[in-house]
Amino acid sequence: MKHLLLLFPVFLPCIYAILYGLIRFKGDTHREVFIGTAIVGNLLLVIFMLQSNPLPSLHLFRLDQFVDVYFHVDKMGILFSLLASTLWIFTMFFSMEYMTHEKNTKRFFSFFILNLGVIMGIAFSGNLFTMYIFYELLTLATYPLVIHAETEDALYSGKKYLIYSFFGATFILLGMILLYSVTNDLSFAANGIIGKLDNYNETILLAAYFVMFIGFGVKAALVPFHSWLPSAMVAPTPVSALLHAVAVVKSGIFAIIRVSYFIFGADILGGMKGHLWINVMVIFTIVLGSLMALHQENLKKRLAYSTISQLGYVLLGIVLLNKNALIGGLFHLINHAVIKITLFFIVGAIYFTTGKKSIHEIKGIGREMPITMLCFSIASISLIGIPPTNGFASKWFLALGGIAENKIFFVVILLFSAFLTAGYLLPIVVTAFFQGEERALEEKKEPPLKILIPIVTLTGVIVLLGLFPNIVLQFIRSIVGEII
Amino acid sequence: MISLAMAKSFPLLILLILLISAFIMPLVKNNRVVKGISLGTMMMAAVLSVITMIYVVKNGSFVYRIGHWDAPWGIEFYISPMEAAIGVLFTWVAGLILWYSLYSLEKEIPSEKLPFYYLLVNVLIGALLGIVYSNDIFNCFVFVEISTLASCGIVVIKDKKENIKAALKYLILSCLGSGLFLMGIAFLYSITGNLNMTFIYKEVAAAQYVYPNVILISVVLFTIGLGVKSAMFPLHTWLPDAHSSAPSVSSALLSSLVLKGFVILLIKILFRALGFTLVKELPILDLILILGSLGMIMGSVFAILQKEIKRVIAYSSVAQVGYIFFGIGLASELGVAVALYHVFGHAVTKAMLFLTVGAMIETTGKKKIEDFKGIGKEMPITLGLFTLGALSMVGIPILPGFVSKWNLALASISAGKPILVAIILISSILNALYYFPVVIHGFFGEENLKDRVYKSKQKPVKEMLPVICLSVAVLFVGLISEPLIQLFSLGLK
Amino acid sequence: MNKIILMTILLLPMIGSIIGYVLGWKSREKYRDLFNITMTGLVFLLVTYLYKAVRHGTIEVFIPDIMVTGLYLKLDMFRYIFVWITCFVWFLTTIYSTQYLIKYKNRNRYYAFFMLTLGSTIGVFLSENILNLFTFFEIMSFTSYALVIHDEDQYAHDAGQIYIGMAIGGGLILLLGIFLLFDYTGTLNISEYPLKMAEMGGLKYLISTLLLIGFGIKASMVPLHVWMPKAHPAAPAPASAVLSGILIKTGIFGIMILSGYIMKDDQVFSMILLVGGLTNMLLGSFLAMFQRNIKRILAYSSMSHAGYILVGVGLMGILTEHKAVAIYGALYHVLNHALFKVLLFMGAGIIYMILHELSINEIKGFGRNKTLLKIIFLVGVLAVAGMPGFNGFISKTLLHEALAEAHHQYSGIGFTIAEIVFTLSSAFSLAYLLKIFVAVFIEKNEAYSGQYKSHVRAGAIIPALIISVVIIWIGVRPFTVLHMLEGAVESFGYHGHLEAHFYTMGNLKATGFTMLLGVIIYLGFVRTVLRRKDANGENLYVNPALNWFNLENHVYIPLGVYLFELISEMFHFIDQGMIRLVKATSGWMIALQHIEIRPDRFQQLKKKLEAGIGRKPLGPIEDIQLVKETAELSVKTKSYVQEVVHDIGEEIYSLSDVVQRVGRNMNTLMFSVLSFAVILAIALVVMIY
Amino acid sequence: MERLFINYFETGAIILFGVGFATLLLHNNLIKKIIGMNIMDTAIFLFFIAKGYIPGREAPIIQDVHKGAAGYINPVPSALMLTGIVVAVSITAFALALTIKLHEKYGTIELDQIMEMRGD
Repeated sequence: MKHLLLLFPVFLPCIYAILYGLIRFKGDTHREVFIGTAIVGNLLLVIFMLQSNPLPSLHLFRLDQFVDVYFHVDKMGILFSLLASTLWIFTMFFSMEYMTHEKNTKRFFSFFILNLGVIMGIAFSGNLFTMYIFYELLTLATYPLVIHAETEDALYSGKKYLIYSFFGATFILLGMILLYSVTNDLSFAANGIIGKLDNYNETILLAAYFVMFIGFGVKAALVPFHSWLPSAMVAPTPVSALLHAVAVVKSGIFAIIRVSYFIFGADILGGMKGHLWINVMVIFTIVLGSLMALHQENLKKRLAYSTISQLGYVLLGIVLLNKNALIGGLFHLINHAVIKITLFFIVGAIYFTTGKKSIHEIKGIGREMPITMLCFSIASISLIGIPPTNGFASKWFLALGGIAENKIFFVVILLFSAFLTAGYLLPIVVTAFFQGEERALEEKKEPPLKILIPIVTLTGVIVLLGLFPNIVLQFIRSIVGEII
Repeated sequence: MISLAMAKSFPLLILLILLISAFIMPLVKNNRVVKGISLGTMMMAAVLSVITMIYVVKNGSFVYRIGHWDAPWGIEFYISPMEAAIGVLFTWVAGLILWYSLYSLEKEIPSEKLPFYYLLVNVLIGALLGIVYSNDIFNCFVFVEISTLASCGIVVIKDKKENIKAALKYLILSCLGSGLFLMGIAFLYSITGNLNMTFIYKEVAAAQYVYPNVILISVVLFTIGLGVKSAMFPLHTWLPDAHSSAPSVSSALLSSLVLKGFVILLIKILFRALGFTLVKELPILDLILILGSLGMIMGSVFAILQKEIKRVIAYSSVAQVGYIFFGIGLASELGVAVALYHVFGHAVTKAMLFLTVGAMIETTGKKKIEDFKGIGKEMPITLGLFTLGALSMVGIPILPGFVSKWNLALASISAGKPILVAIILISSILNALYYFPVVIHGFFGEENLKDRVYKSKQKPVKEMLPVICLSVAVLFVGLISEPLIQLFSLGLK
Repeated sequence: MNKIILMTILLLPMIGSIIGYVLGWKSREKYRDLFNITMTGLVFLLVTYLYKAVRHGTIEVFIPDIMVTGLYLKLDMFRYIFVWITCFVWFLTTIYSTQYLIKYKNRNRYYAFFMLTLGSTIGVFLSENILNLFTFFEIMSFTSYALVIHDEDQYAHDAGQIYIGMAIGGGLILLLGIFLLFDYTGTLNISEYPLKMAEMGGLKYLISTLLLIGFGIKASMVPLHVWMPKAHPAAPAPASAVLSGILIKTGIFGIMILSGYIMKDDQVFSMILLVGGLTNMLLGSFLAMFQRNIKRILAYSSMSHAGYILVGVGLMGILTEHKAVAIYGALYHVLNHALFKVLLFMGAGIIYMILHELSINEIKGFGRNKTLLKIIFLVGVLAVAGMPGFNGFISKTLLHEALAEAHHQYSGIGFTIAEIVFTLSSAFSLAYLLKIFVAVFIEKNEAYSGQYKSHVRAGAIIPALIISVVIIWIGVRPFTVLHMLEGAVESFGYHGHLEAHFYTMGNLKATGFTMLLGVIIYLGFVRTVLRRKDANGENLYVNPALNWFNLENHVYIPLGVYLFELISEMFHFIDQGMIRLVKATSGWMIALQHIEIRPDRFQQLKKKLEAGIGRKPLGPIEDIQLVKETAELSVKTKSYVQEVVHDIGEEIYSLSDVVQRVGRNMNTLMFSVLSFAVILAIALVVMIY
Repeated sequence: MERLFINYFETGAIILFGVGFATLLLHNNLIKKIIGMNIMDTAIFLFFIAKGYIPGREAPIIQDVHKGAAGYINPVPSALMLTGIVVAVSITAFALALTIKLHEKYGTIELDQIMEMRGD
């Protein structure tokens, strides 16, 4: 019976979302309480569910080996689900305030809650098929958020997003077909399911992996399939923050992890020798992201390109196929989520309080919003990977993984990109703090508390993760220990 | 159980009910009564077909002699699970479409023609079921002709210029098709001396070495003849005109059922009369495969170029029929079973699409795609249902469209032609290209939604209920995909 | 207990920085200044207190589970010297700052970062774990950045950009080195490296090169020094003082660790260091002569003195028997340089505080009547020049002795040159110092006679005084410090103490010669070549070096810019690649559609038709006949004709029209039947053959 | 070649089919098209019946004595074609009806002219 519990975090948000759409709220307080209950409740549910032992798993319905909606909780899923539900809470607070500036809040929050359910679905999927379904749903459910402004620009970006996503989905489908024709099984197992087969057609497998990597890579903003991400910046800031931090791009990464380590398995992949092109793409992703970020004037776009680059790090951690690299990759998955969401919140806060969007406008804003910009500085430094922040911790492992593969080249790329990262983030800090006219009366213009508190808390998390990474690292190590 | 034992005679009973009741209708003055008769008979047929289905699944295939003459002289019905399932599909979908027509048909055709319309529909469905059930080729031919006439009838009933034009084109091409079909029968008869498929199967095994060319020619004639009627790719030219100009109820019937009847007949001839082993050796399946693939791609390409929404959906039918031929052409049991499954999936989905589009055209009075921007606000339920259908067509998991694509892909890999997977995927992308813009512009867009009033044009839920039922059917067909495919591969043996 | 004190030393400045910031917020600046002085004083006292404990044994603190690899601090004698001098100098500069910054903006921020820099610098010196070292190193770079750009003018921002850019770049190269180091040795603890590295082959040179670049940037090694002459003058004087006096030492510290522990006195590596040191020494002092900004001169001087220390470090590895001399020399010079450079910067700061001007052309003669300032500055000058009786003399002598030992041991032309360079750069040192001193304190200038005296405040002058006293004290009693250094030398694995005699005839003679040379260079070069009379007949210094080949402007920037542009272009292309591909394809498709099909014929037809409207057209074509007839009917039909004409022109004008036509025709019955026939025929033919 | 002459019924049927098809394809006039269609149908009937005809046998009508199975032609094709003719006739009728309708709407039964008048 407790296995049924598993369904709640996945489907409850969907019900909440529908309810939210139906109920007419008397006042803002009611509304906010409802949203709060939904999202915080979900986190509690997840935590409560994880208490049970053994971890629940459930075949929701099963037609055959293939059509089998199967939920299964494992550590990887726990990691992802906790990350998502936690960050969702922060975003919720943030958007409650932020969205007062935007219209159509009702639709926004409906889909906002709905997406949480979808993400939970992805996290707890027990096989590729289930994951694929939720993955597609994610595309559809995030689309209204992306085009929230409904301007021509937004619609164009939304179209781009959809087209890219569906191309990706097609690739994934192709990969699934190829894979299924070899394995007849798509369920996730800790060391991959291919290893259990007696004989298999390596060419088809390689093709399947490659195609799926590209397919999921579209969501993970793999170059050259990334350009939807910068354009999706037209969305309201909380959406961008979520898109970048957890919801979309990370689900792409998560799916790639699932495919790489839970379907194929590190040994098989390592033996297939088809990694050259994937590595090239990943490296291009890293470098391109940071280089292009340097050229962006718009703060959000800059961060968007930065995301591309940082996702490249995570992908690198995945494709290097060794323990250290994967630890680094997974840790960076978390770190980047926390850092990037903070950065986006801050950019959003700047926009919210002052209406400024690009770098040259924010001269001296550090004097008006010292706390906010201090948080920005800390997050930036962390993203660059300067110790003792968490960004460094993950890069440390990534680099070790890179060297262990005897490919010092990766490390050089990592560091080069870190340098570029400094190049595009520090000028913002410098402009904010050290430039601009000094005004006689510096009145503080910190954003409202609902925005400020998430920012400060997340910054605290960044610092804590940097100083005491071992709590999380321990958990990641145990995941990695199981799958490599 | 007595009722189940009686089920053997049900197929004939269904036919009789439909055909006889059809000719009562013109005699009745009151349109409401006509509607009642039509729907009532269809429901009866539906119930009976379900009982037959249950019987067949329990007891296996059976042969029913009409007039108690033994084959090869007498005509017999051969009911295997496949036929029974298709029968259920036809009656139920037709029933739902008729249900929908109760509320909408009068807005499209003059009310004095209503009895004739229902007459034609009953005849059409009866003839289609006849094609499906009958085990006698010539009997099938007669039913084919009847259904052709009836379907031309339900196209032309709107009495507009383009309807007549379209119907004439349809008629002439159909007639060519039936001519070839009859010729095919002649060839087959000349070497086997039989018209009963079971007997042909027995004879042809011996005859194939003596008259290889004759078999080839007859197979080509069958394929092309039936191909014209079921809109195989380059022979589809009649379809967009006919389907788009007809009343939407007719379009739904034509697209979802009529095309499928001929496909089923082709499958029966190829795999039952001639037999799997024989047909596998013939190059005809490659031809079908090529034409099917072409249809999958070109149908979608043409659909993208269209401006009228009904034409888009009509061309989409061409593409979807391409899938069916693709499955047949794979020359594997799975392929054919999936083709049959796609008959199922496409029937329910396409019916739903045509009906929703019909509703949209009915309330707005517009036809062009660009006129439907922002329609999602005015008719959220309708467009929502349309979206479901579109998703199925594009291939979103669980929905039938996905299941058939998936299995077709697997079948093509196991048939040693993995490159065909690319065709399937390209075709689904193309599908997305013409379905999604409708949905997106319907639901979103600031400019699109300006001045639209929420639910202002929504039809009452009562009237949309049949479509909702169809949407449930879509989901249902998606969910029971596995048993269905198994059932079909069982029926082929 | 000692461990707690050690942690306190590290954390106190960091905590103090925050508290000070908050204090200053409430605009109680007095309290904040007092608090900061107390803080640094307290740290200094604590460090001094630890001296005894460190003499007896090293203090180690290990805190696992934080900062990825844990925090591993260690205080032995070697590190103690660095820490002590840092705290000492910082304490004095903090006092000095309270005076110096009194009219500056953003004081609060300055103090916060000043204290943070102190904390991180101490952190660098205390780290045993090389990753911790790197961590503090980076923090230091960032916090000191805020000090460099404190003025927030264009010059400061430019300097800061180069500073932070090179610091981060260097840091990353350093990190790469550390990665490799860790990967091949499996440890991060510095004291474990000597054993592990011994087994490594050629790779250790790669690692050491990377680390050397990383540390070398901070130590302003040629050719990585470009940031320094810009950044040091940009900062406020107390900040420049610690930048020059202490922060350079973090780089030196790293290089010492690299040479002494990681490479374990590798000959090749030491040779590189020696050559690098000599280059630094010569280039720094040579370029210093040309400068006119006092702080810039001092910055180049720092570069030169970093060279001295590097020479000492290099000799450490080269010498086999008398290593100790080199180590003593290097460490001693670390100490001394910190003292006298800070002193000189303080002096320069006092001048700046009053005049807001640093060019010696402007301020010449300023100090003629300011005796105290003059004395203090003189002490600094003499100490730098290495005059006997001042601390510079002691360490220079030691270094020189080490060099002589090396010469003695290997006796090659190389070492002869090295000695010449050593002497020459000492002479240059004297020359550029004389340049400042004579110009500022001896020459006459009517503008500054007498006034401004009252501006020199106690808060600024007292720290300088203290340092001058220490300088002289060390110069007079060198062995006190040598005693202190003994423990440090032991950290490198050498025992026994040095029996050196500083005030011998030979040393004095050598010094005298150097001094003489310096004076000659001053008189013969600096005063004659670099001084020109301007239009008003005043003697002004010029700087011909400004137009010389400049690493930064002629190599790094163009290279960087071009490379950056190139890569950016490439990636721009990739960035838009997908979309461009799609757009280009669709563009081609459109172009294809508009390919003109026999336009001439239809154009002609069109023209004819157009001409035909309104008047009697001629022509055999039926259409035209038709047009003619209709055209004559009415004006209404005229427009219709125009439409027809338009249609004909448009309809068959391009490929897309043709396609459209074909599409329309495909829908006709005729075509359907035809296609039917064709398919049937094809199928039959294919089947049967 | 020889076989074509031996099976002259079939050959004739095919030729007739070709004639019908050409009529259908090439003529613009709808009535002519329908005639072509009919010719094709007839060709097929001929073909089918020829399959059942055995030279030198009688029609399967028992007169006087029953000659046994060897005495008569195969009656099945003939019977089938009766049905076929009925079907063909009904289709022809329907097609003609449509033609009349077209003439009402367009005022012509020339197909190319009808196609020209698109839309309304």
